[in-house]
Amino acid sequence: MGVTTPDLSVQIGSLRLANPLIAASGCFGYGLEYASTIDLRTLGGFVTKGLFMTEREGHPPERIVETPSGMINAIGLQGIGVHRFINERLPEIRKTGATTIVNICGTSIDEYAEVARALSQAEGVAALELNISCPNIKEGGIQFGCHLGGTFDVVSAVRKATHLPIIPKLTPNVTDPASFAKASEDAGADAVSLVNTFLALAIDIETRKPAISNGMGGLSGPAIRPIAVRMTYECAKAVKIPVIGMGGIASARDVLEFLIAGAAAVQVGTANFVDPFIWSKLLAGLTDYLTRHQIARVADLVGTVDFSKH
Amino acid sequence: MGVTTPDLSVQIGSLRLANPLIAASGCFGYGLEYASTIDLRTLGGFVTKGLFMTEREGHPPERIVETPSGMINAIGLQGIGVHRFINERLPEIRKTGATTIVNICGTSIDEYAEVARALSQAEGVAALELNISCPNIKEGGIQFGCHLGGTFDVVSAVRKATHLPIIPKLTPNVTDPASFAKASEDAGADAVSLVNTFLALAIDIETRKPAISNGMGGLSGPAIRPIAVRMTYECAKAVKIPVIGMGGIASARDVLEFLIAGAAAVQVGTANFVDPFIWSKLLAGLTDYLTRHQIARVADLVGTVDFSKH
Amino acid sequence: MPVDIRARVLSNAHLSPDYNVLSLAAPEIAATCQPGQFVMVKPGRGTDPLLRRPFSVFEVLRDTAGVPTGITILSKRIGVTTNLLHQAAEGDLIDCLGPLGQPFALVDPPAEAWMVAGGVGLAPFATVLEALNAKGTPATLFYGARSAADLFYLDWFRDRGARLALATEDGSVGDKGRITIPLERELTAATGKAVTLYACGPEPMLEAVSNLATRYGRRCEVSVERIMGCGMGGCYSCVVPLKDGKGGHHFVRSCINGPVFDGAEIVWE
Amino acid sequence: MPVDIRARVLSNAHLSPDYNVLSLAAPEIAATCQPGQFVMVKPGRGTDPLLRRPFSVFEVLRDTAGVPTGITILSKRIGVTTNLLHQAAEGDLIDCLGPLGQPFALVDPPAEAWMVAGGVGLAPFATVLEALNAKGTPATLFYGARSAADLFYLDWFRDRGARLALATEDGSVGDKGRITIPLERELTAATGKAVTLYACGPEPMLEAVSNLATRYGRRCEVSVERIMGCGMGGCYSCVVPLKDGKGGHHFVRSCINGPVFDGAEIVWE
Ligand SMILES: Cc1cc2nc3c(=O)[nH]c(=O)nc-3n(C[C@H](O)[C@H](O)[C@H](O)COP(=O)(O)OP(=O)(O)OC[C@H]3O[C@@H](n4cnc5c(N)ncnc54)[C@H](O)[C@@H]3O)c2cc1C
Ligand SMILES: Cc1cc2nc3c(=O)[nH]c(=O)nc-3n(C[C@H](O)[C@H](O)[C@H](O)COP(=O)(O)OP(=O)(O)OC[C@H]3O[C@@H](n4cnc5c(N)ncnc54)[C@H](O)[C@@H]3O)c2cc1C
Ligand SMILES: Cc1cc2nc3c(=O)[nH]c(=O)nc-3n(C[C@H](O)[C@H](O)[C@H](O)COP(=O)(O)O)c2cc1C
Ligand SMILES: Cc1cc2nc3c(=O)[nH]c(=O)nc-3n(C[C@H](O)[C@H](O)[C@H](O)COP(=O)(O)O)c2cc1C
Ligand code: FES
Ligand code: FES
Repeated sequence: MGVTTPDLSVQIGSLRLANPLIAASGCFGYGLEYASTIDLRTLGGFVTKGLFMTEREGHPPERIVETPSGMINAIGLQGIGVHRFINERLPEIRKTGATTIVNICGTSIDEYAEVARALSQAEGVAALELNISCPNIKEGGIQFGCHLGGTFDVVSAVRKATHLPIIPKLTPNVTDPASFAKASEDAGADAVSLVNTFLALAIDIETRKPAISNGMGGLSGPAIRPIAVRMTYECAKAVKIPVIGMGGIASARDVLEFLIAGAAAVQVGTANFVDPFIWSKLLAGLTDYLTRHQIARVADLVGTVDFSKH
Repeated sequence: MGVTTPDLSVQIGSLRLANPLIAASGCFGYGLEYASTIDLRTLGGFVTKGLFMTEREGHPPERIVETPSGMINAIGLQGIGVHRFINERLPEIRKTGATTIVNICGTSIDEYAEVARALSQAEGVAALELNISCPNIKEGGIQFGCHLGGTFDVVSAVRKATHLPIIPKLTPNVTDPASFAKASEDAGADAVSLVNTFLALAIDIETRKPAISNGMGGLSGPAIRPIAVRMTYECAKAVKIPVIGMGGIASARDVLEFLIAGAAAVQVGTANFVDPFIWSKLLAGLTDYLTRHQIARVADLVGTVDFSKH
Repeated sequence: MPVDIRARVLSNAHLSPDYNVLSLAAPEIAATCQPGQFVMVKPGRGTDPLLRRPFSVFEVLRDTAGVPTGITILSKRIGVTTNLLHQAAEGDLIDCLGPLGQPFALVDPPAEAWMVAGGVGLAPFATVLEALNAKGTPATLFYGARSAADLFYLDWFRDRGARLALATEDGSVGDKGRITIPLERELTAATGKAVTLYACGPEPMLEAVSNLATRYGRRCEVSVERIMGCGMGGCYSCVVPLKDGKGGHHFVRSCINGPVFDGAEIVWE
Repeated sequence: MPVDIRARVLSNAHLSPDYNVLSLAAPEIAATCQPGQFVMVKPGRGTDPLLRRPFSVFEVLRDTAGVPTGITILSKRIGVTTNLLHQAAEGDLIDCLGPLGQPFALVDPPAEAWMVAGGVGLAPFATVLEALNAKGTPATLFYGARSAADLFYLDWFRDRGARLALATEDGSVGDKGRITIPLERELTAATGKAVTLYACGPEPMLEAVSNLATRYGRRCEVSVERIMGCGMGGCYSCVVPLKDGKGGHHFVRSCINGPVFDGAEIVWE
């Protein structure tokens, strides 16, 4: 059939990724945790755990609980802060050759901008993902992510603070995520990513206490995939910048579902816990599908969902 | 220990239910479908499939697709209309002795009121559930359920049209379901129920078409339970009227989780498909738990979740 | 009245890499089920898969005294549940709700019954044949599949007196092509005989058979296969468009009003 | 470097209604694992359960030539995964990721090693004893459980030269009460001896043992049990509060920095 190997590379703003598979924030440590088991260069990229300016302790255990086809977490953004990250982790990460996206947090617009500035001066940061959607901390994050004005302001401020590609990460806990994608685009974002976790609650019926110490937490995993695919579709329709889709991806089929729905690239979180060797399987499945369907470039598949009636 | 059989009855407005277990709308036909397999009087009640003034065809198949620990449906509110319901079904339903809650729909506020009036004159209707949250039809329903003003107006109009207890059914596809519970309370609702299904999308990667004919549909089943429990908790905190919780209940443990979160009663939908004999198991599990914990009345358990840190 | 049985797997016979026959201990279902009825099956615990799946009752198992003890299911692997059924081992427990649905209305002699099966659509016809034999109604099985290796239980049907007419897409056995080829030939020849058709298989086959039947003035009952969420009339997922007599259609739940319908009533899409 | 093996179940020995020992073919894990390391296990396909669960490597299996061929797991039934492990049958496939975590640092003779196990906390000590024996380090197993029927593998440990000190809550064997009763008695008596403690069991036991060790000036390594989402350092669910030297604590991931910690470092809650 004369089909050559499909072109898996994707473009996210000025950033070119080798393929559309990105390890999601909070599910891949600082990357180094997985450097001994997989070659990080085979990923499109990875996103670090969320970083504030300073160190954070996170919530006390229990921090996770399994739910049907999913899990709730309230880690509370435990992290080493941006300076220790730059000094203690980044040099080692650079050696792996990984494409490194840093997930940044803030309790104020200024902190977001400050973190962005610090990282812009460091070597080896490919892009910034703006966590304005973590349901697990009271101050910061979600307060910007659940209000259109807040989203616009944070993205604008970070846009001024950095030349790096910026990717606001949107919450699914709103009526209309697409309007937040639009606000992000208007404020100068290079792409948006979604979904962060769904605010959720599990109760231990014997103790009548929440199953995790923080009370509520964020739901991730295959359970949420159908909602995440819907939101990815809606956002991709609403904006011209690339949309990075995620939520419950656990197989090449799922990757393809998001791409067809409109995602230019995808992130994988929870499934990496279940199978840290999933990446080569996803890549193989993706390549196989494109080859079988004679699709030359993964980009040609993006957003091709056909909503005409059967 | 001298513990007597726990009192399972619950009060929803002026309506007293024998127990807190209600079969959810759209998951139990018009009740009669299950009258040959279970004694409908053993349920707290059941909710009919959604009814408009007139008959509706619904969407063409495929109407459902399974997803991880859940399912997406877009039935499109196929129904026989309120007059055929009253004439052809209600007499038979009355014979079963079931507590019958009718789920009502409308494409306009007037239609909701008209349907409510028609049913108020019929014999054997215990309460009305106002479906302002069906994600599967374009006209009506969700347009009221996603705007506070719309919710208030529909509930007010129906309040004027009927003496029956009215239970607006809330959508989870909004940022803050509790504000909709509050608007419902303010407009004179006797209770609220939630959640209806989450707007969702599954794509067949081979055809690149949505897996169900309508395109998007509503996600139900155990997958959504952690989000539904959270929303039930939030609504119960926000209003004084009873909250009827649902979303993914599939065991007595799940019933208890909703009650502890704040639900005065619960509905069970998808799990009834998996096991139409689930009701006696739920009742037994509930009774067993109350007995074991020496809780005299199910009402004493409602909303007792303890959010103090561990 | 359907019952729910946690049925023990008595045996699992693999007919091919994709087809298997599962024997299940379910006396209460076996005792009352009629030809064309189905069961809703859930192998394994938990939420993956979540929903039950519909399967025709293939055979009714009986002990030496003739008392019904269980049923078999003829399953073709196409996804998660059928995979689990393929792998099931003796002693496994499988939830089995049934019997469900409306059975075939079988003709009495001297009328003849022609069964038309496509692929796994063979499943309802073992019990149909037994019921026909009990009536003394002459039976023919038209049975089509991809190739000879995908035709199962031929001896079973032959031994019980069914006349066989086969077709395979690759021509390895019987007519080359669709089962409608031998069917149309015999319909043409069968003028004067009272014949009723009973069909089960892929929808395009059902449509073709139903249209042939209409053309030749025969009654044809078809058993349709729709995605079913509950099997009890609760979910409205399994609907089939039936003619409403005004040139339109209305949707009817195939789990309680079918799966067997008069082919002439269906609006084929 | 951990590997992921789809391990075949070689056998499943039921020790009691709740305890079983599962033998798994996993040469690559057996070859490199060290005493105190664990594996992340997922029985069955699909999303129910979704996440893997951590289990200590109990024994390392070897062929007649001494080449490692697999591992065993000592499992106590408490939920969905341990239930599936209890029911697993020969030939079943179980995903097994490992070896993971930091092993115990075992002392050399003439120092003595005292292992302290509570309930299923026995699991790491079979491989610990083998490693101690290889060094020639004298070993004692303090082992407590609810009652005599819940004490397993006593002969196994005895046959391999471990001295046993037992305690049961109902007094059916050994001291009546907690394992800290014989432990404290012997600590009191053992002045002059070089002794290191290795403990695994419920957290209150670990705390008690660790406090005893501090009181008697002994080093004590404890293997903690936290809910683990990944076992690889990815999720930050498994953290343990370690002393930060300023009177506070910092959270450390027990999957990669543990599960074995110096008991004196932990902030017991
Ligand atoms: C009344 C009735 C009787 C049936 N009898 C038999 C029988 O005797 N033997 C047998 O092997 N099968 C029978 N079927 C079909 C059987 O129900 C499906 O093969 C089964 O539901 C597939 O489940 P799965 O989990 O293996 O596949 P899934 O993983 O659910 O689906 C795999 C793929 O097949 C498609 N699919 C799922 N269900 C159907 C269906 N009903 N028709 C067509 N495509 C479908 C899905 O959309 C998906 O693309 C019957 C169906 C009906 C309605
Ligand atoms: C490093 C390590 C080694 C372990 N080694 C063994 C071993 O060798 N043998 C063995 O039987 N067990 C061992 N465990 C404990 C084992 O991981 C849990 O019993 C298991 O995860 C329970 O899974 P489940 O699906 O059966 O229970 P679930 O259904 O997940 O949970 C049932 C109940 O137990 C609670 N629970 C879940 N996990 C734990 C846990 N880790 N500690 C305390 N409570 C929990 C849950 O909150 C829930 O209330 C070890 C744990 C760790 C961290
Ligand atoms: C344990 C855990 C920790 C997470 N931490 C972060 C984080 O620090 N920053 C962030 O933006 N998202 C975080 N997330 C969200 C994920 O990046 C992702 O958006 C979400 O889990 C959905 O994808 P999944 O279903 O593939 O896991 C976390 C998720 C999990 C499960
Ligand atoms: C097939 C199907 C049809 C439904 N039809 C209706 C309906 O007509 N009116 C309504 O208010 N809710 C309808 N629902 C929503 C359910 O009543 C319920 O809110 C939802 O399914 C969540 O509960 P569950 O997870 O227990 O199914 C339907 C749900 C399903 C699965
Ligand atoms: S399968 Fe549910 S109504 Fe027919
Ligand atoms: S279990 Fe995931 S970080 Fe330790």
